[in-house]
Amino acid sequence: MAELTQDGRKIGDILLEVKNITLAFGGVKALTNISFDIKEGEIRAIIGPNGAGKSSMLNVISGFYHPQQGEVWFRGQKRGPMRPYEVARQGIARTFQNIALFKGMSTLDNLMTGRITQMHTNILWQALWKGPAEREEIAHREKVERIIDFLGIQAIRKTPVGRLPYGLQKRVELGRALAAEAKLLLLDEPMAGMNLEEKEDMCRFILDVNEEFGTTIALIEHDMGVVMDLSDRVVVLDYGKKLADGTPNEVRNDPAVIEAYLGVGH
Amino acid sequence: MSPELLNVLEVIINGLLAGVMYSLVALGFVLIYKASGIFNYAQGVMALFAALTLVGFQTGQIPFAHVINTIFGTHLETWGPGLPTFFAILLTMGVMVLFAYLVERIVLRHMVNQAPIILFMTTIGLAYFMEGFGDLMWGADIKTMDVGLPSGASTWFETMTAGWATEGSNYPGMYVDMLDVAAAGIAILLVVVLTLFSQYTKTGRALRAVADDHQAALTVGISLRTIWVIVWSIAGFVALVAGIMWGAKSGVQFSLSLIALKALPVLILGGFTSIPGAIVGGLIIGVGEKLFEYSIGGMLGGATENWFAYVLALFFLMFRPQGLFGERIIERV
Amino acid sequence: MFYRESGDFKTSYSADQQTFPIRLDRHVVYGILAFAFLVVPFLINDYWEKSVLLPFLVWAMAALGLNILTGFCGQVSLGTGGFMAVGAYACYKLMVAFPWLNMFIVVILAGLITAMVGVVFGLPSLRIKGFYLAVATLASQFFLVWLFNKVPWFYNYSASGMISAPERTLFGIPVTGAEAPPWMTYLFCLTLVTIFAFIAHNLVRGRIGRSWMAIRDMDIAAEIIGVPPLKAKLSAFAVSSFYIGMSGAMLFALYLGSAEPNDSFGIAKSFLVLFMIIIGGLGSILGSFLGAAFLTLMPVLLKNIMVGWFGWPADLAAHLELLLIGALIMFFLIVEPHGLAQLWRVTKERLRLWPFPH
Amino acid sequence: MNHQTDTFPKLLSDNAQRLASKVAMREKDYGIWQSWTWAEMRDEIFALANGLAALGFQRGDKLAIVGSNRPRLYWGICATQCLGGIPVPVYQDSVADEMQYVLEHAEAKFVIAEDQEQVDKMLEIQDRCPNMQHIIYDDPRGMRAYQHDHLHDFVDLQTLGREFAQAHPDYLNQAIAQGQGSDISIFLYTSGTTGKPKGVVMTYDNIILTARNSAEFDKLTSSEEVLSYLPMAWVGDHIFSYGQAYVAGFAINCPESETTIATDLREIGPTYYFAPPRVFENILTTVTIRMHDAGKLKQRMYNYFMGVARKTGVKLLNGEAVSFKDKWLYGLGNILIYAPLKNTMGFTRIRLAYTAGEAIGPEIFDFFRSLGINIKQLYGQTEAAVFITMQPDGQIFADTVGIPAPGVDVKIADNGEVLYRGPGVFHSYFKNEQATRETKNAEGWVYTGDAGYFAENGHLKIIDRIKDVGRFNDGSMFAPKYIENKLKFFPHIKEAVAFGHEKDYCTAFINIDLEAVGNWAERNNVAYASYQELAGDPRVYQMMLDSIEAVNRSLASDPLLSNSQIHRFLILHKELDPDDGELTRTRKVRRRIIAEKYGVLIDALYNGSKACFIRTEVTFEDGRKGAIEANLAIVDVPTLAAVKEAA
Repeated sequence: MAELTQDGRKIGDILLEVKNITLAFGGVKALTNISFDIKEGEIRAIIGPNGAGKSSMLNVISGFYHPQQGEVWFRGQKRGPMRPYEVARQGIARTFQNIALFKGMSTLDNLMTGRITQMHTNILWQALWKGPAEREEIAHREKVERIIDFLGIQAIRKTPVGRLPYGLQKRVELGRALAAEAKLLLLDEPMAGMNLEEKEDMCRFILDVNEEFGTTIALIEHDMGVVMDLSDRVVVLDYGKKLADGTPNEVRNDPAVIEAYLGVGH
Repeated sequence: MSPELLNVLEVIINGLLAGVMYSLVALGFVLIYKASGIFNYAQGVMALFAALTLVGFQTGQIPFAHVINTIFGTHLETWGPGLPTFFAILLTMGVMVLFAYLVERIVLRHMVNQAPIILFMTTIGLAYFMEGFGDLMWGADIKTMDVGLPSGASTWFETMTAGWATEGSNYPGMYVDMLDVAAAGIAILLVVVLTLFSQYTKTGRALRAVADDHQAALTVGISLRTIWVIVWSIAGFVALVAGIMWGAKSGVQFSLSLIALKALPVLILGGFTSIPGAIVGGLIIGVGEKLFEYSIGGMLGGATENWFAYVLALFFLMFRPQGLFGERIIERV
Repeated sequence: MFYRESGDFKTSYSADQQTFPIRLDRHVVYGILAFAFLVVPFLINDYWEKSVLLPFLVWAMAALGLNILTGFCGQVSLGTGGFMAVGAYACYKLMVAFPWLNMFIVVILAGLITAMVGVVFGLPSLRIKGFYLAVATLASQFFLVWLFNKVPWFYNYSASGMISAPERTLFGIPVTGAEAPPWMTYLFCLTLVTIFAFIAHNLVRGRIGRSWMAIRDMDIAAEIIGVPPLKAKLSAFAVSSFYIGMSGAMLFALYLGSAEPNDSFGIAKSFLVLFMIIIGGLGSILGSFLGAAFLTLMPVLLKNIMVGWFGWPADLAAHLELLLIGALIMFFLIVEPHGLAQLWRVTKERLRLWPFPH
Repeated sequence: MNHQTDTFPKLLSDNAQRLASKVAMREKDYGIWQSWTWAEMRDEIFALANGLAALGFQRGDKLAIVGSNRPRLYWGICATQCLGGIPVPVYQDSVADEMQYVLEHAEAKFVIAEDQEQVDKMLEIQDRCPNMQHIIYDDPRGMRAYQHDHLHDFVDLQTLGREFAQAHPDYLNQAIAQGQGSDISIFLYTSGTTGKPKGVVMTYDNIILTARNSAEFDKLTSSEEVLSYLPMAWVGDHIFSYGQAYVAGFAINCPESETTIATDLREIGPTYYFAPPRVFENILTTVTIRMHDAGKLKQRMYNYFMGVARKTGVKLLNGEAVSFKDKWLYGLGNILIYAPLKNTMGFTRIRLAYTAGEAIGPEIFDFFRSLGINIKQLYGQTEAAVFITMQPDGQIFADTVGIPAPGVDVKIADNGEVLYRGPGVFHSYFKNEQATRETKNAEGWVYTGDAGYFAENGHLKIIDRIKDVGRFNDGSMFAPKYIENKLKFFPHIKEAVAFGHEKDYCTAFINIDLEAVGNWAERNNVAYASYQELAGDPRVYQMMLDSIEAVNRSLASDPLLSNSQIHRFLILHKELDPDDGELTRTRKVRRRIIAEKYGVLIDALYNGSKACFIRTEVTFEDGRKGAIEANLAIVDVPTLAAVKEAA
């Protein structure tokens, strides 16, 4: 049931589906009975006013929060209770709203850490370095270098990320997520706090990622313009409830959505 | 009541009394940690230093006599009969304030927004420094401290409790050291005073403000620096009191500085930021370790106090990582 | 100023990520190693062995270990003394139980045993963080020391309650005991430290090291991108304790010759090692060595000056030394909280850009 | 000559055997220097050649090469030559219709483009280039969505080629064997200072003989390292990173990107280096600027030892005798300053450096030579396959360009124009008989279009373009370029345009060097918002005035040119820019265009007015057009009486 978008990208079967997710902290309900799906190869946007529960949704998907009710289905299988790192190993990578890079490490090491789920040589080989450990290291370095090249961050390869300007850090973080070669890429406000130029670059990258590597992308973004250009389908949350779900146009004209947005005065 | 029961009761009472002492030291930590986020390892040494100074003043030692003698071949010892206890205490308080001022001036103000671990290590450095300094100033020999506190067994308590025992079991009665009781009394007094201070004085409120958030403190209109000096001074007083108690109990010597180590488990138990926590924690640990030693310690070869407190705290933490009264740690992404 | 990097380019990743990518660094290090292995053994005497070289090597090993845990994995530990004790006693028991066992094996086994103990005491780190953990590790410190005091089996019921290293030979030459020649003990320690320094570097530059640093820099993010916190933290505790255990064994068997829990492995030692890595530089192999050198050599120096030159009484000198070390530590933490390693890094950058400032 | 190696494909096979395991090419990519030995490179090239053959590449077909210095693009050249085709490298920064002219004129049937950007240009002009049939791209990034019927991925093409080789094992060898020295090897389009570019047709003999002679002249060996960063379409790069590389068998290194050249240069540390004067000038400027931020001690040290170097270095390099003390001081300076400096610049291993195209400032020249960098000048042009004259070791002068290159005859025509003849002399201009005849006479003498004369030491001295050499109304000679160069020798002057032909006296436009002057402004806290504002600052005018007076002084001392002293000048409000057609791509001044564009200003220079208003169209980076306006001050300069030769 693969369909084609007008710009010729293939959209496949359902990759991830959340069913009736309800998440509460103490008494407060962050998410109430949310269901939607993400299809293979598409760019899916989750939008909504502040405190709508977008980030909570992402945290549920990446296994950081465990919802009281509801199920997460990934690649056709119901997901049991999992630690976040197990979710990562299943092939879900993500970036964070306020950059969560490893400040003490270089750009290169951050990206290499992104591949940690694929690295396996045991501690003894590591101690010896020469042999399997080095071979593995180099194999992954080659992959990472492709990403560095793709994002055009060669110049900062060995700079500690702590020293980088905000825009570049965002880019490195994207790189770290890409390095995981995940099936599904979750981007939490990839363009927050960027200037116009940086936003354009970031859009370009997201589209290229989706196109070149066929990665499925789910992103949270405030900038409506961006969302409408980028995404194939949009799901709208408000106060932890699902307002609407559909193509950018459908959503744009949905009265409930308009109301909600006028409500918060966007 | 059966003698066994009474023995347990005795152990508990002594545990409580010891616990109060722990709380006393822990209090010093909490004050500083709340106000400046610094985990002040030097608290113990401060107690030692305070005690040394006090004794020095009382006995009229000449500071640095040892050093001077070595360098100039003189034979200085004392300058006279020494001060009456009351003045000596006042003077010592003055010294502690001066000390607090210097610490802020020379060390702390250079350390703003450093990593906690660095601050912690700095205070350890400070501890080393003060220990060396104290020894140079007053000599390293063990001194006896007498500030006129009652000491020895309390006979009426003994006789009274002896009566509780079941007939025929010639139970001697409970042993309670007057000094411990006095110490407990003073400690409680101190806590009350501190609470009142922090509740009803401008400075006190400022302190609490700082604890919550430093910016807020500045808006209260007291500079962070001043507040730090005040806090460290108060911690100094607390240290002095603790120094007096422990000094009077087991002589003024290096080991006194180790009470800091006694206070640490109290802290994790009670939480770094909570005064009530420090007190309750202290009592729990005091009672706990005494009971453990009494019941099981013997079988393990005794001296379990050295570690029991820690292991207790450790297991406790497994279930409440932020301590008894500490603020809850919420993890966010 | 001395760097000539132009023309020293990399045509392969293994060349690019080698231990010393810059040619000059490489040569200097080789030079130092050659000197340490081939020249020093002929110059060394009892004084240099006992009061300079051995302590430096032993503590460097300990610092390496703690730096792995604290500097690279971000878990502060005050239990170093206790773990060194484990290493020492394990070493002692092994030496006594298997007299024929090669000393290298003994030390490494001692390390392994410590590693296991370390893992056990590391378990709390999964729930407890920061200072709470730091203080919690004191539990291991006190408990272990108490244990070795109270359980006679550990010191083979010796009347003094002390353990003392029997003589063991390597290639027919005594390496422990009173008869061991300085150069032998020195070479023994040097070999171990060198090998394990490289191993430490290999670990921290690879997958495992990255998982440690990820946990250190941002544990939640680390877990979400796929680092299992349990594995990362416990492996750090294991490796760290392994090193510390070995240093404990070396301290007891080769340096002191005999040991007693309270003095040899007291809490003061835990702090000492922590100072070494903080003054040397957290998260830096080189830093571990610099720190160890600084804190082992400086007291010797001070003593020599005060007792040797001014002829002051030892106790006075001791107090002054304490005071000075405390002051120096504070001074260092104020001027360069990132330690000597950082200092060196900056200098090196300047040298590479010479004559330009930046 | 030995017909085993009379074409590049043959040289390639030869090197692939002699130097099989020696590195022929490196490229900074994915963080390391990816390397190819001669053998590997041969296989790559052959695979490509077979691929082209499989696409139906015929003898004599033209293949255009559009992109920056990439190994695969260099391979494209040789692969084409293997099939007896003609490669046509194109300046990749030229805009689409400039490119379109070249591709159409050259009748290019195939194109190898670097990346999406270049491919897009090709597709844009495709319909106007009927011959264009196949486009091959190096970097597949973003190409996925394109229609691929006549687009080919480089690697796919090579795979295709390998299959083709299976089917026709000896096709390629035959094709290579057919080639001979007299065949056409390449078209090099000159970015003509005036009018449309001309396609210079070169034979294998032209390139290979010249390359071989010059390589022998400078004793180039297979162990040289070269950084290939100059446009592939430029004859210089074709000689230095292709001709000489194949002849001598040394390695060429392609930088990661235009922006990283400095770092890449430093990493590679070439032994043999070519750069136009302005590059050396920029290096010197940056060095001076960076030293300004250094600590007092360092600065004192630097200044002292640079003094020593000026005194001793050049002598040492020319093998002259110097006192032991100086030698010792120089040695010390070498440890403290020179060697580290060379290291930061990437010249640690440099054995030989060339500069050409423009005259180079004496102090720039001496700066590098005094550091022990053997930088030399040569005089050449595309039509000569570069080399006309070059400076032999030990006979280096800043103001002359050396003696005739091996095998080249040089003579001066009566009108002062420089003529030459030699093995490098080009075959013809493609599809332009007339131009060919105008430039190359029957005896094979080529008119350089430059005015010059042989100095008493036998070295050639170039004054100016012959057609630019004008006359003042009093009939005395006016050599604008010569004057402009003297001005441009000052670090804070970027460009200068002198006027005086058929006028009474000489005047000039000045372009300030934003980097140098900006830095000066910073240090003397002169606030400025824009280039224009800085250029208009009176203090800047004063600075320029001083420099111009200095120039006048030196001009006064030259009897031939004493009348050329500058009487009035102004500082332009914008930088002269190739995108506005004011300069050529190689940054040569386009006098005609400037004269048209700034007529008002020129008039103002001569009608004695103190200021002049001007409005100019400009093209921005992104191609948008706009206009800037300014009111420019005009300043008079004191001049000196001519110094008599006696004096």
